[in-house]
Amino acid sequence: MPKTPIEVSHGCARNNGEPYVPQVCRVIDIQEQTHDVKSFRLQTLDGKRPFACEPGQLGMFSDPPYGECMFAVAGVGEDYCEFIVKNVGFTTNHLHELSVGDEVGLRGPYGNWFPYESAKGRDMLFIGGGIGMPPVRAFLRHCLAHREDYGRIDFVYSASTYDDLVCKDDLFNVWPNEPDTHVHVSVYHAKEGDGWDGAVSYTAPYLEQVFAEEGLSTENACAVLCGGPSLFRTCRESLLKLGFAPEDIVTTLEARMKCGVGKCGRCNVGGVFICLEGPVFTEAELARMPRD
Amino acid sequence: MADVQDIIRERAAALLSSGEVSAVIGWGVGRFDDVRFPLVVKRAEDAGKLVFDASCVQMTAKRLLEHTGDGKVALVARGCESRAVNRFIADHQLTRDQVYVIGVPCPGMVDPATGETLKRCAECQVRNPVVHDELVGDPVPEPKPYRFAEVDRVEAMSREERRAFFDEMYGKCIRCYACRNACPCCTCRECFVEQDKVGWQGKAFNVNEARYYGMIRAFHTGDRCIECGECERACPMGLPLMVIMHQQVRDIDKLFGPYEGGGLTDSGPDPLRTYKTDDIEEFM
Amino acid sequence: MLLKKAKAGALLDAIAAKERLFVPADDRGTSRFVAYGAGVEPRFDLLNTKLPPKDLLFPATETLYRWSRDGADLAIDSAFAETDPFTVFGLRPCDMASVDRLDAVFLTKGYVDEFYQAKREAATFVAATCAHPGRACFCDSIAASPHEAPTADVLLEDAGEEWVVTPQTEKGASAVEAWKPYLEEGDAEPIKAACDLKVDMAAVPEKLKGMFDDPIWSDIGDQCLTCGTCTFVCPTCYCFNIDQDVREDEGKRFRCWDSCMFTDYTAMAGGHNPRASKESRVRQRFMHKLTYFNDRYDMNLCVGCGRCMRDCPAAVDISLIIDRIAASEPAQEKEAMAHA
Amino acid sequence: MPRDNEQTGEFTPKILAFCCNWCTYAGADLAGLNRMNYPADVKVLRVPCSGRVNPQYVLKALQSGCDGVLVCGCHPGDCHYSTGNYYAKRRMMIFKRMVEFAGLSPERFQIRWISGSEAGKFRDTVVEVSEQIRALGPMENDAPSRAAIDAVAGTVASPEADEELFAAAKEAI
Repeated sequence: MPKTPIEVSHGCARNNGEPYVPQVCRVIDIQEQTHDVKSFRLQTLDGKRPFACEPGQLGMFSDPPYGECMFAVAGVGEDYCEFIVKNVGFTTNHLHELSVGDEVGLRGPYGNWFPYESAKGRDMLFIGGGIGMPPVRAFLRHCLAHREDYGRIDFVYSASTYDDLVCKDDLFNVWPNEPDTHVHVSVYHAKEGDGWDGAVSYTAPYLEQVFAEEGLSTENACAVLCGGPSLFRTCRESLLKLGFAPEDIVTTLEARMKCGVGKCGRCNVGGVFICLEGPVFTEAELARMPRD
Repeated sequence: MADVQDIIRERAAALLSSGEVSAVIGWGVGRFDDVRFPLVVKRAEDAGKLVFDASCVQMTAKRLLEHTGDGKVALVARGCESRAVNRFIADHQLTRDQVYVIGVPCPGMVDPATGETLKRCAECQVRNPVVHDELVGDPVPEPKPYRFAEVDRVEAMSREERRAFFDEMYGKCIRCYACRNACPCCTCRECFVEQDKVGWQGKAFNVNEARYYGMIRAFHTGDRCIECGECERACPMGLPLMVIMHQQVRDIDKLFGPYEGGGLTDSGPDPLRTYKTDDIEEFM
Repeated sequence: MLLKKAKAGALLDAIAAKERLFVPADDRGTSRFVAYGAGVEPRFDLLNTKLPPKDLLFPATETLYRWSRDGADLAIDSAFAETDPFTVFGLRPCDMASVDRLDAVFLTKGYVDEFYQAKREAATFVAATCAHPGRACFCDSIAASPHEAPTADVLLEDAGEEWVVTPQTEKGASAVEAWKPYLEEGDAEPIKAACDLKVDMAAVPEKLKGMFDDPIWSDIGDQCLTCGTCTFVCPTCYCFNIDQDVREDEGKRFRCWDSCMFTDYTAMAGGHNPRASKESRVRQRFMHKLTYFNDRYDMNLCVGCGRCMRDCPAAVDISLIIDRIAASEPAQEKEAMAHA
Repeated sequence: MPRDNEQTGEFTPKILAFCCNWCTYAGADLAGLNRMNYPADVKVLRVPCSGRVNPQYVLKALQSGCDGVLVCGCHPGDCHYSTGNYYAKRRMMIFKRMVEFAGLSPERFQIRWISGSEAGKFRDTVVEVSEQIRALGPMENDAPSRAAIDAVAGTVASPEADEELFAAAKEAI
């Protein structure tokens, strides 16, 4: 069967009235993922899901009197949107102090999404590192929800230490039990007594190792990548080395964002705005952009 | 000044081709005859692009800090630039051996817009370089003009009028930060206005935020100010920024003096970074 | 139809009696578009005001919404409001061209910015042509002609003592209808001197695509102070920041002008900054103006008004930069030469 | 932000007092122990030393809604860190002159040396500063009058533009 080419849509913006003004949402659930990562479920005040969104899209979270931050939506349920937030700065620090029942602002969804339509029928290789989990998780969950549409699913995930692994429940208990779904986890640094007896490796070499050990093929596969700058660089190189065509590597970018609607000007890579046409691009598209 | 310019070009070419310096900082000519810009020459064959005449309005010393990583850098320095070099050394931004100072006595520059002496030159106290490795041209007389006329004028106003004066000034400020970026005293790796997490500086454009920025910057640099007036010259809105600098210099002189301004030597301590146990007492 | 310049005052009074009117005028040592009223001396002889008219459509600080917190509860109120009609009288063709660019940014590509839209729809633009463009003007070789402003509602062509008045839109036609008592029948020959300064833009957007690593950026970086002057006096620079004012349990979130020249413009939470160097910020500015914007909206983001050249503290000259880009060898040829 | 007393309608200022941990804060503590009465307008912020008070804090407080700022430290010679207050003294003297030069009412920013045993002096200072600020009224009162604006105005563009500036000045502080 000839595979459909991966097509990432970049013209997905839609006007939903007032693009800058958030709706008030209530925090209905908070999970402590690691010492500095928490996940939040948000619901509108009348008990509905804040917005419908596709895997990979973004939401702007605001917590007056603190700031606004853009996050990838990590998952949606019937009546909530979920975000995973790492405590890295001023605003995220305060987001971590939220408790269930607090009200926050949320606007979105922004940006494009993962090409789940054109990826149908493929083997999926997901690669995530540290806090690069949320967008990948959203796509992975989509694939699991439509399990019959996709081939074998592999997820290579790494974090600095065992304690930094996000969504451990999903990683170790939920996803491995899904049909033909294989989760491979490594940590960069093993720590005495943290209970980790798995692989200790950086993501890129681990990816290559998993690829060889599992006998994976790039034939009819699609790779999905999200992580920090150095993981991003090394894994891109590894994937190309393993023989993935640039068209079959799907990535999601991050940038400082303010408006979310392609106006404020700061998140451009060349003539493209990450918040509007992005954040999802194929490697082939990235290669054509300036290295900004 | 034509022969001074020739010597500068000659020396720049010699210093660059001998490899003694990696760059020479001076002035180049823009598209229009009266426009000069800070020019960093890195190859001996480009030395001919350097100019020196009465239109070189910019104080170029701040460029030093961006180029000293690559080796020794030569700076064509008038009185103001040479004081900036001292300033950098005292502030531990440079060591003396990282910079080669081509000193040029300065007769004062002309404002191309008005044809009159540039304001910062009309107030200049030090026309001859205070530090140099070589001197091009003969020292010029230093008339030491009175530089506090504007301070006197504002001081004579009522409190309300002074507030109105500064409201008008800061009301026009567009917070482009040209004054900061041009200033040889503003060498913080991270300026308080960029400390977003602390949030010192609000981002809105209004007289309140501009006043906060303007006054805090003025105070941060007040006891080190070399009175080059480059902030005022660089200001695209033409704000009289030096009035608050001169006012501080005069107060420091009155209270803890004698003090004639920063950058006259390359060592501290600056007046607000030291104390005397018998300092004048105001708050008992 | 003609409007005698000497009689413009009466017309302005009449317009101002009806709606807000903005004219170019001196303002405490600078110049900008100010609200016309008693004591305002319009400066129709100024080619360019120091500050561009963009703040009439896109204010330097604009509140988006207000919020208040009461314990866990949060209330958010949009600050959007309709704008009363107003007239901008005597803006130059380059500034009118800048409005076209702002329109493209704020009104197209998926999202419509309702804050901008409200002001844009309320505005009537009366453009005045430039009989004798200034020395730093180069609009006719980059974006517009100094003698026409196709998107203005009314065009005033400078014929020396008078303007030739031509309505160009429906809004303009009804405006001119109301001006009738102040206009005279007749015709005059508009003065049309060309700009002395010319740039050759033809190959620039394409050439720039291969110049990401060109030494030009470090050369401009050496000269540039990376202050925000050029971006704030630029009539087309539209980048903005979103921030807030907090007073105890309430506050407002506003947007305000920002500059790609500032280090904190792209700094992300956690410290990574993709454009930390001066060189990369300078590159972003000129790439955005001269090629990225073309890709996206099919026009230059520079309208050749010359404000940035005039006010830059370090005399960075965009026309010289365009010249240098136009004169550069395309990247492939350079590589080929290196291999040869 | 309502700052008038709800019962009396009287203006209640907000005054921020930076108090050095070793002397003034102890003095304030002692004033409390001795059940001395002083107005609640003053909010005490404990700092390790008067030398810790960056003049930036003072201006930030005044710009963010305080009507007055008081900086207190040990008497010269008594600093717990031996020299902190000497530095503070020089800095504050120059800074105070600078903000007054820029049109701030001198009463709004004051500096005092108060030792740990001077509970009475602390009380008296707070009473005095509070009364002075009450007399001045809120920070907005520092904004210049129309007459003052006209007196220093350069080229006045338009009454409306000027009105904007005037309104901004009123609103700003």
